[in-house]
Amino acid sequence: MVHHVHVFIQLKDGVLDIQGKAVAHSLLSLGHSSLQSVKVGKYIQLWIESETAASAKEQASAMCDDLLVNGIIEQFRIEVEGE
Amino acid sequence: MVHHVHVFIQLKDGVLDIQGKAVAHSLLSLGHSSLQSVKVGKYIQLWIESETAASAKEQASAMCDDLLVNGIIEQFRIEVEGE
Amino acid sequence: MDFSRYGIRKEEFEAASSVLGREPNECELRILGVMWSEHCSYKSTKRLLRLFPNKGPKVVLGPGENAGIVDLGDGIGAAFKAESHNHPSAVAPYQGAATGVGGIIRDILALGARPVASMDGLFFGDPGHPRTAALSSGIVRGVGDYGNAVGVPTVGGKTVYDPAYNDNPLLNAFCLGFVKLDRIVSSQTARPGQAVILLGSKTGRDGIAGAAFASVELSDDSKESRPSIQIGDPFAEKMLIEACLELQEKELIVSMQDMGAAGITSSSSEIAAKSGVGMTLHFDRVPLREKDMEPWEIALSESQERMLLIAEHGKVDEIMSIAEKWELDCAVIGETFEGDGYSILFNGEEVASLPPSLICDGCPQIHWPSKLPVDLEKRRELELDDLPLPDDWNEALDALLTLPSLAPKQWIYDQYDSMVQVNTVKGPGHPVSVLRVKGRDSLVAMVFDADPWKCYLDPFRGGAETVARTARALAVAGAEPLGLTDCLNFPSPEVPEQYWVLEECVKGMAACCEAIGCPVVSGNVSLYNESPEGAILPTPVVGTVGIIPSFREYLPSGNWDEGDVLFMVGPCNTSLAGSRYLRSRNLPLSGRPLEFWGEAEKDFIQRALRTARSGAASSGRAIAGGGLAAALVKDSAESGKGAAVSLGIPTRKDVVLFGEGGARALYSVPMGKVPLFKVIWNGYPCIVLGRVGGSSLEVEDAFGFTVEELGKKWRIR
Amino acid sequence: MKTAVVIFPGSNCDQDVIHAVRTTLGTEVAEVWHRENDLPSGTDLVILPGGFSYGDYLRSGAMAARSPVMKSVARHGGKGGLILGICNGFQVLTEARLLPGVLLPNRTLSFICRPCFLRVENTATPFTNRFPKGQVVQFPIAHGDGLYSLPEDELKALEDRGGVVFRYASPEGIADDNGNPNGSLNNIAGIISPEGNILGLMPHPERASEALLGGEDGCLFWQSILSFLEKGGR
Ligand SMILES: Nc1ncnc2c1ncn2[C@@H]1O[C@H](COP(=O)(O)OP(=O)(O)O)[C@@H](O)[C@H]1O
Ligand SMILES: [Mg+2]
Repeated sequence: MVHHVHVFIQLKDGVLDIQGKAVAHSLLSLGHSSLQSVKVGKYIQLWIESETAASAKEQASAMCDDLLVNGIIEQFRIEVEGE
Repeated sequence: MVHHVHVFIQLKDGVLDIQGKAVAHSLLSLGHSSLQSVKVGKYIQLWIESETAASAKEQASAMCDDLLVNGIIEQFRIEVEGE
Repeated sequence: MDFSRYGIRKEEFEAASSVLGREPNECELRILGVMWSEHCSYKSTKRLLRLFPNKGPKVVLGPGENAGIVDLGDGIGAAFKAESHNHPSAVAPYQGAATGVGGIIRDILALGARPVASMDGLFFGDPGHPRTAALSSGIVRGVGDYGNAVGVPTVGGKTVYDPAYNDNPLLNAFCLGFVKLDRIVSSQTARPGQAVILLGSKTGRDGIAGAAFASVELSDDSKESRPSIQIGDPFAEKMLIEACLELQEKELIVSMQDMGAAGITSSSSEIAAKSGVGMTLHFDRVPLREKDMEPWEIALSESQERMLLIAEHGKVDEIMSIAEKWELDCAVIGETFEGDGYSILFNGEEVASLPPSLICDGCPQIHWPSKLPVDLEKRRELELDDLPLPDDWNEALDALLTLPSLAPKQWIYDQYDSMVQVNTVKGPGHPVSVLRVKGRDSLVAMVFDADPWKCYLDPFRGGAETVARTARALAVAGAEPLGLTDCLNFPSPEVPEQYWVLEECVKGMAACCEAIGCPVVSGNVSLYNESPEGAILPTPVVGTVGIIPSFREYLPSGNWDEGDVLFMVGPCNTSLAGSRYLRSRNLPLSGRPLEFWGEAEKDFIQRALRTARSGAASSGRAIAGGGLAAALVKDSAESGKGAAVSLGIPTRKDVVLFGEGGARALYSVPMGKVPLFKVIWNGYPCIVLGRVGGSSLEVEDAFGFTVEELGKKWRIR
Repeated sequence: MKTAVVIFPGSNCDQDVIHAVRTTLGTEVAEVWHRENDLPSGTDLVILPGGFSYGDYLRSGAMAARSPVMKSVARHGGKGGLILGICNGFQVLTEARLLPGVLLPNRTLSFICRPCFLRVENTATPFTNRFPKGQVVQFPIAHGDGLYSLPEDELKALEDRGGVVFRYASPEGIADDNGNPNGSLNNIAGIISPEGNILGLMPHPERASEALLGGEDGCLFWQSILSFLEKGGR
């Protein structure tokens, strides 16, 4: 069956988030003064054909290592629907 | 207290997802043949000072409308930690 | 004290201890470890760099400052410099390349110049190697994304492919800026009692000890060396450029220095040392991005997009408001005083106290032993008699034109904004890149070039040829070379054979600079470009800048006119040694490049300049990579015109057509100008090759293609 | 004719467009910083220049579209005043909903800078009245997000009302896929608002306004605006 996999990618702590910085600045000047900080990352959805949710997750993880994530600056988390 | 809010943004159905297509193509050519399709979106984390999780969510939603999301092509979903 | 942990050698530790009269503490050792790395101190190469001539009538500022400046006339100068960012680009191609571009832009900005043009030198591995595609696309994207967003056009560059760069791709970035000569900002003008100001992004743990990292060989675990990845923020850089130029315009600062390697430490101690003042820095006043940073981390952080300013205390408020306008962090972090002291305070405690002169000039120099490579003679063996002429010349030409190092680089430069700032008269794809200077008649021309293959076979001749190539290309276009900058990319100098090659390359480059009167005004050294897999080729990269007095005196290439007479000037007995042709036939890198002949180079430049300025030709192109054949093809394709060429020379035809080296050019000359052209070149080898016309390029007894076919093979836009 | 060029943090073609207007028309140009609340009085034309406002982080033009000055720009447009968005300026106009549609990443997913041929589709606009209809002009492009997209029905409406002003084409004027650098729907390079006063285009006319830099096709563009205003247009 086809599993719907969600991958959340964010910059590792300490890595400068140039987008987050600019977005925070912009939101504050739009009056959202309760905002403390912002981090901008990627949200990738994968539809993977596999027997089990576990194996779909494994494959997604391999895809992250192979292409989706730049391990030098990014970290990721995977969720499989119905897991 | 400061609430950690997660915003997931994705392209609406029907909007050309060139990036998603390109990523799918690359993953397939890397041998991930179980992959059916890919969608590329944004994952934004906000830290918002507010009394309740519900109000943090409301504020995040306003930020989406004001800046974070382009309603013509994107849709979003918000989760507040500990809600 | 385990000083080796900090990259300090025993004699260095002793030198520091003897100056201080005590052992340096840990924070001081970390500072010295970075500041005394090869990248910052040039401890192995200072002696060699002195071989370069650095004075000339047009030199306003020579080596030693953030960049060199040459006089363009009318009170305007061109500030330019090249810089390598090789190790960072090998580890993180996109970010390494982006921050390389950002770094060189700030060097130009530090002089108070507006950055107006960039060029990039790219050296990639074998296109068939599994890593090359990712590395090259990441690096190109990094160069483009940063330069495009910051609004500095990338107007040209150089790209070479060779398996020697498989694990060690090179990224050299060049930037040029315009500055009013009476407004140059210097790092030597700080006086006691002034404020030390940090302007730009907040300081984080980015790239800590990156300079030291750039001075060692890449090992397998260097990918893990975590904090060494700097992230480039072109948006912040754009703000920084505008803010600094506004500060300079309003005369609010007395001195300025960019923060590159070793961040706050190098920028502040350099200003202190060069200006002859002492400095106290309060690190608790540095705007930080991360919590709990140690003083040594603040000292050495290589967070990007920051500048150090020195100003009178009375100007601080005005500076702050300009920083606010450009949305930049800004803080007074210290002050200058009289004396040779440099002291870092953190929460009221002194954590380091070193004389600036020790930090900047105190590193003992190293004289690595030098030895002729034993296999050098063997490399030079190339028996022409064993090398059959091509069976099919058309096929041979095809192979040459599809050699990645020679093929058009459109896929690269189409990703670069080459036109922003509306000064670009000739962008990438042309033998030289040309900018106009708004409001003036004159044009500035520049070129970035390298020939590592020739340097490998004969470092002296290769080094000289590299410089000569840039000068020839400029002169043919009508640009008088004013000065040059260089990046010396080499493997470890600790291997005697490799040190010898470095030494010889420098000597060859210096010899050519002397011969043609083109001084070196700035440059950069990048050593240790090797990995367990092997070492790079010796790769000196040269960026030369020239001036064309008026746009009417610019001679384009690829501009043949029907009926023009084609001339080749220069000797026919060139060489296939290390040529693109040999590479395209998959033959080993072999042979001995042509001997360098300084007199001829000088003579050629003068005649080429006269040719352009007197309008004696309609098109001109210096003959370089791929030899005469490549020059004919490029000109024909770009002109959209054919020609009938007959060589009529006794030399072997492959050597005539594909040989490289020597001061040569291909000109197309309108009938009416032939006498004038001949007068100009009288006394220099000069032969008629044929006439422009027809719908195909036919070289007698060799190759022939229709212009349409050539257009598909050679397309620059 | 009074022109106001809005400068956002990160704009980088502002000085280029000022240079083009000054050298081709010799008319007055004012710079307006994005934080200002008002346009200079008497402004005829507002230009949102190219570049990378706010680094184009998040989405191209998104943050600039929310700048304080944009309220008065919208008011100016609402009163029928001329607004021109070039490249990033076009993206800002779509983000600000002053023009329909969006600019998605180029189909190559890479930045493209090169000369391009455009066919002038609508010459009854303040910006193109000096061009003959169907003329092919050469303006360079330099953008990463230039694929113009609209839902099908809106696209049809846009076409039907003659809202497409420039279309990517071959040098011969054929607007097919070969002449399309970025994958824009219907080869769209520039569009105009229904009221005919707000133009957005991805190519850069200011980079084609001097022979020395390789092209002068942009001059007619600037002259069109001048003659429109001189004839009493607003
Ligand atoms: N990395 C690059 N960036 C920008 N332009 C480049 C780059 N590499 C090559 N070019 C341009 O492509 C043309 C050919 O370059 P190249 O093939 O390296 O030199 P050569 O003319 O010696 O063969 C030149 O006009 C050069 O400016
Ligand atoms: Mg510097």
